[in-house]
Amino acid sequence: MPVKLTLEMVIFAALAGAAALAAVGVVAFRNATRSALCLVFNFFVLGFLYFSLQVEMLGITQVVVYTGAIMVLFIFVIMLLNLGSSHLLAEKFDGKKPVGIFFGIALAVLLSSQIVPMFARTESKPLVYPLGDSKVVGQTLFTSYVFPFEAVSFLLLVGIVGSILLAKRRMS
Amino acid sequence: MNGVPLSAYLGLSMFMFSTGVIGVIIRRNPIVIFMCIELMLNAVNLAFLSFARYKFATAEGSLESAMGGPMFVIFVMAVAAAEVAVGLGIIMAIFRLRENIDVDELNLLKG
Amino acid sequence: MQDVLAAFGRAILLILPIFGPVPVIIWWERRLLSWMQDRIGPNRTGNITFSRNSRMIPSFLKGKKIKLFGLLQSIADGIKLFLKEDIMPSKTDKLLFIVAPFIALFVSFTLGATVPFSGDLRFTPVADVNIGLLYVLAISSLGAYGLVLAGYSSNNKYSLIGGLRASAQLISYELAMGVSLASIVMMSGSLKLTDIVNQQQNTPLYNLNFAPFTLIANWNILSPMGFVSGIVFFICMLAETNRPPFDLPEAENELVAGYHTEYSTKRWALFMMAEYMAMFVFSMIWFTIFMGGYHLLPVRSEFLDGIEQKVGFLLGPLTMMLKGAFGLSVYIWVRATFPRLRYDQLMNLGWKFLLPLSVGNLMITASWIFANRVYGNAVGWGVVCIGYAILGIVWLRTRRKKQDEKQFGSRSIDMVVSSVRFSSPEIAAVADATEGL
Amino acid sequence: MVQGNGLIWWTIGLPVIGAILQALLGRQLQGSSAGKRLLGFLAVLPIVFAFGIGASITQSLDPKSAAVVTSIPWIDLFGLNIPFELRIDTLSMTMVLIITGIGSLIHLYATGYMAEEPEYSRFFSYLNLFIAAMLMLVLGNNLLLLFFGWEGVGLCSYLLIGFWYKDLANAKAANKAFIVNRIGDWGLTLGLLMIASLMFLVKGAVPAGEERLLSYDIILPALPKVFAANPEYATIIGILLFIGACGKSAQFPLYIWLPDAMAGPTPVSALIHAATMVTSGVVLLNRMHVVYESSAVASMVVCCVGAFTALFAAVIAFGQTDIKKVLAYSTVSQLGFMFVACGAGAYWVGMYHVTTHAFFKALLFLGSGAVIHAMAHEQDMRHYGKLSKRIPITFMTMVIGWFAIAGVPGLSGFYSKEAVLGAALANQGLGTEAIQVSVISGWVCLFVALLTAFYMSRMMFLTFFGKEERWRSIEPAGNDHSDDDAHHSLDKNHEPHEVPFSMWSPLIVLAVLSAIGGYMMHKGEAFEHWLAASSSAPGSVANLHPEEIPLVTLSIAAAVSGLLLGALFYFKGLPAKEGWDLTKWAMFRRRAAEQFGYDAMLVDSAVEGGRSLAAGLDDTVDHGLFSGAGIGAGETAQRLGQMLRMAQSGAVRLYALVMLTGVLALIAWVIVVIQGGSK
Repeated sequence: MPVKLTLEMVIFAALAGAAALAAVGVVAFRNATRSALCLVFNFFVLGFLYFSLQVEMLGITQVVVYTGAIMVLFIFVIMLLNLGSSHLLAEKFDGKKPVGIFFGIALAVLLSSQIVPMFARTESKPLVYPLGDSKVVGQTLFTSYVFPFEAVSFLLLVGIVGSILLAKRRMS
Repeated sequence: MNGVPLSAYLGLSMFMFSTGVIGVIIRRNPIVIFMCIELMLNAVNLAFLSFARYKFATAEGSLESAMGGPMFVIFVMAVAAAEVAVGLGIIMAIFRLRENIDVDELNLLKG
Repeated sequence: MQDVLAAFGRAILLILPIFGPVPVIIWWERRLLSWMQDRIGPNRTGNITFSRNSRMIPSFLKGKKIKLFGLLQSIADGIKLFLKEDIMPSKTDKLLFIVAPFIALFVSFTLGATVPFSGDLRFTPVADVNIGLLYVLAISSLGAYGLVLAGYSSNNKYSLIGGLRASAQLISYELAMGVSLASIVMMSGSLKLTDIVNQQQNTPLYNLNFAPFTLIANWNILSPMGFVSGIVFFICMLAETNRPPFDLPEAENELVAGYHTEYSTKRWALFMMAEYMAMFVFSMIWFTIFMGGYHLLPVRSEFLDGIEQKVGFLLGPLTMMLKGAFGLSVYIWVRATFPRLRYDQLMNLGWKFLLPLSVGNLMITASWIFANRVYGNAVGWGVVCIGYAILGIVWLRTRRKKQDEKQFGSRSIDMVVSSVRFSSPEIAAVADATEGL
Repeated sequence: MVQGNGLIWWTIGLPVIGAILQALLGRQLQGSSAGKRLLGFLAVLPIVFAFGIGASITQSLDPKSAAVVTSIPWIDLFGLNIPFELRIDTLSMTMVLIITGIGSLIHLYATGYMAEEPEYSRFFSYLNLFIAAMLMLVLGNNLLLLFFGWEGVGLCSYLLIGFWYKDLANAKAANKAFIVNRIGDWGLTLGLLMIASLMFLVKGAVPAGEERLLSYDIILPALPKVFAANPEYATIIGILLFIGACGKSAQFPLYIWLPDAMAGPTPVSALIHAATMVTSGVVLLNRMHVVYESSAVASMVVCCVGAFTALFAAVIAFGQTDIKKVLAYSTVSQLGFMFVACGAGAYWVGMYHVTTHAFFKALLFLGSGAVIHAMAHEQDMRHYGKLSKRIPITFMTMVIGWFAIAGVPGLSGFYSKEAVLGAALANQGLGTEAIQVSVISGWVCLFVALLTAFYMSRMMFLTFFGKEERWRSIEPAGNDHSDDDAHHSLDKNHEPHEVPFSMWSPLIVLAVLSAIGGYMMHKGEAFEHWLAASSSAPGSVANLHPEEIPLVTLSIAAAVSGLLLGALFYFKGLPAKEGWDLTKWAMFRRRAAEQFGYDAMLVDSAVEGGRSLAAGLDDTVDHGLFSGAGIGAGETAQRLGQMLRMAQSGAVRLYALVMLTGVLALIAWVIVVIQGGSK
């Protein structure tokens, strides 16, 4: 094993283990609120993993967008439904579960067959470019990627209009 | 983190993605399915960033190529935000209409 | 070893200035509030009168009185709370019930991690990172989790509604807060908090390089864009910390005590500590962003600079504490002055007033920067005047329209909250309960 | 290329501005008579100014040079660049002077003629737009701009013929003109595309890097080189362009729209169908003369069609009772003369006849308009008679026009017609030894000259002379005479009056031009030298003086005998034997009146044939083939869908599962097959 047990490796292992556990928790918890909390935790840890990759800008954006906005919305909706009728969210067993688990594991195995051999030939290279610098991110976003940026902004606009429309039908 | 190999990040990404896939199939609560999709998206984001960090941001790559990863992550985040806003709105609308959100019973679109 | 020590030091630096003042803050709130309401407030606790004739007392203390003006009240309350029986309702979600206050506390602590206490980098609690402002936004958005989880795990309708309100309120005010900060970021060109502070102190007022202006520092609050941003940020800050007049998650007369109805003893104390710490940190953040941070006065003179050079490491933290205290006083002052908003008013204020205002302000800032760089100072300020004129006209027009259709307009935006229509009879009671949303 | 005078844009710009002004202001102003006067003023003024500009540019024009004025780019494709550019040379300036000069006179006339028209401004808006389009046609320095003007002219013609569109006949006539013109446009378009592609494909045709492949200054020097190698291209292009010219200039197969176009207001007939639009074919042939110089076949076609049209139209003119129809067919006939000249190789002679014809035909049309105006909009010559005393100014000017078109020596028609005949008779090289196409055309034209004098005399005698005022025998139509004074009909109480000043003053000017214009241009072969640079091959001088034929004598004889024949038959008015009743007419003239059935046959075959063809196609191809295939495909798809919809269970998780299976298979395939197992 060329991978040495450095402090960094230990920290990474801790973060990654936490993230993996949280990911399992998302799927395994029967209670949707707990699933959501696991996901929040997972995303929060992912933010730290992004920090470890030296993309600080995205790490903090991850926390702002996912933990701060998206997951709050999720929890809000879950609790709203829970408030409405809590019995609805109970899970029932059916035959797709074992099949799904089997296939999921198969997928993991397939992908691992590509990843595991990579452990053997690890050579670390120094990071040359500052990916996490907000200036660099901004400049790239508004020059090379300005068209996708505009497209995504348009998509967000459509999303806003759509959600307002969905919510507004009640008014009429 | 020079001590951590790329494969470690990819392994985590792979694990999260597979977990998400399993979750999408075995869960019946559409909100949880949604969350599993978010999990998969984030797994992919992690893969994007680790590739950008390990493959492109090194001396062999260029800033232009390396920024592809973070850019895609930003776009994925934005798309995810829009998706969640609309998706949760739809779930709420379905709930208002049918008092039920079990995906297995939401099969009005069958042929 | 050095690193570990440094990290330890930083942890103390993070906790001490924020956690230390909490009892004083609580005391100060109660005192100030009672003065404003023409009452006396807690003024007894800690007053010691030594016996005249006990042998235990040293002679110079005999018959003396020590007045602490009730300063120990908070300590006494704390001791009481930690000694009371710990009650946890039976049907709670145990794990979340326990975790929730800690999340709230965690957020309040970490919020201050990037606030610079001095120009000296050693006095920034954790690190003066490049993305300091984003960090503040990120952490403050986590604040709702503590409240939401508390509300959810209590298994109590009132608590749940309190938690729901907290999350909806967070989503509503987060946006305006971020956008108002964006114009500050554009003006200073950096997300780093020390950069923002230095940019405020080192540029002459309005970037005008002649006589009276060069003497005054360009604190953001002094420029029109910064002023508007500051106001918006301040209001959002009140909402984010769930303080009056935005304390709907714990509105006593509607929801018993909102999200912490079922909490008591030390868990409740944790919530309170979290709230007061958040207030204090947010005050300091506000002053950092808008009023020159660790600089005492908006004056640019070599004399003051010289003083700061010499005793800056002391003056900076002192200034920050002073400013934090001042901000707290304003918090309390607002609490004593404004009645609590109704829920739809809260939503309307956030979505229909603050967000458009801050977006308009952002646009004006952008045009100002552009015009200033391309056409010079005069044109730049002309653009600003025109921009605010347009903003004002638009606001007046929409307001007039709104008055015409007041009946309809007030409920159109709180869809996020009450988008569930309860129709089945068994949950009609719940519907009644949520009517207040 | 010489950079020309940018002022030339204003000749086009002013009429456009005029048209826009009319369109914008018209609705407000045309209600009152003062407003109408202002509108008329605004309509005439741009044309007059345009004429002034044209005249001043012509003054300083060197006849041997051609200048190009370039404006903005228009079309800029890979390898093809077509800017907005105008060409100032003698040919275009001649046409500019004709268009704006005669155009302004006709505008002036129209302000009087259309005074009672409620939609006054619409008329003048169209008229100004027409002038602009026509100027674009003649001034444009490339074939596409010519085509632009060509289409603009066609559009305005359509609008003006159908000006009184509420009348079905007018609308039909407008449609006919438009559709027939489209056939010509087809030829023109193909021709210009062929030229462009030749310029593009033939190596060395144009200077390297030159992309203006349709500009005259590029193609005119280049085409002879191209045609020298491939003469068949010259024939094809020549015939295609001539088809275009046929459409616009009303030559034989496509002439049928012109007589119907008389449905429009008379000033329109004078402007469009006599002086300007119909001459655009001749202008085109003059511009592209190098094509015809390179191809004898194309020239022969032009010559034959011209001669045949001249004869055919002249014969038909005898059968007409409508005064304007007579003039219309005479226009067609005279256009035939012009094409004979062009076919014979004397292109400038064609332009010469265009010019003189513009003078006297405009005069005749305006005169006929004055007659119609005086006779309460009655156009049938059989109701006229003895008008010479009633409307003396009209009469005097029309006499000059009559003599001019008949070819009375000294008047303009004489010189140009003689030039045409001379050019045709002298060109013995065209055709074979036995059949000298050009010479035969010349003799035909000489005969047509006689016929021209004859039928014009018929028209004049029927209108102005005779023993009685024949409308006196019409009974009043009904009781609604009193309520609409402006549009009273012709009956026995009618008293003709001379037209107002605004109408007879143009007549005088045109009469003067008709009288002396020919001589002025003939004197010292001024016109030939003027046009030599722009419409004939360098060095070649067309021979107008055939040996052994006393041309002057012959043409005078033809004119005089035609006039005498006319006087003989019609001096006393309608011949007693024929009288009013068309059925009593001679067989020949009855058939002539209906164009020997040509028009009807063409329309019937096109319309009915087209309809039955379409019906057949509808039955077999559409219903049988396509619908059959469509329905069959639809039913197949439906059955397939019935089967496939079983797969759509609506269960999202099942879908996800199936998708996952597919993804797994795909990944496995990628790993195993493409990468050959893990590395």
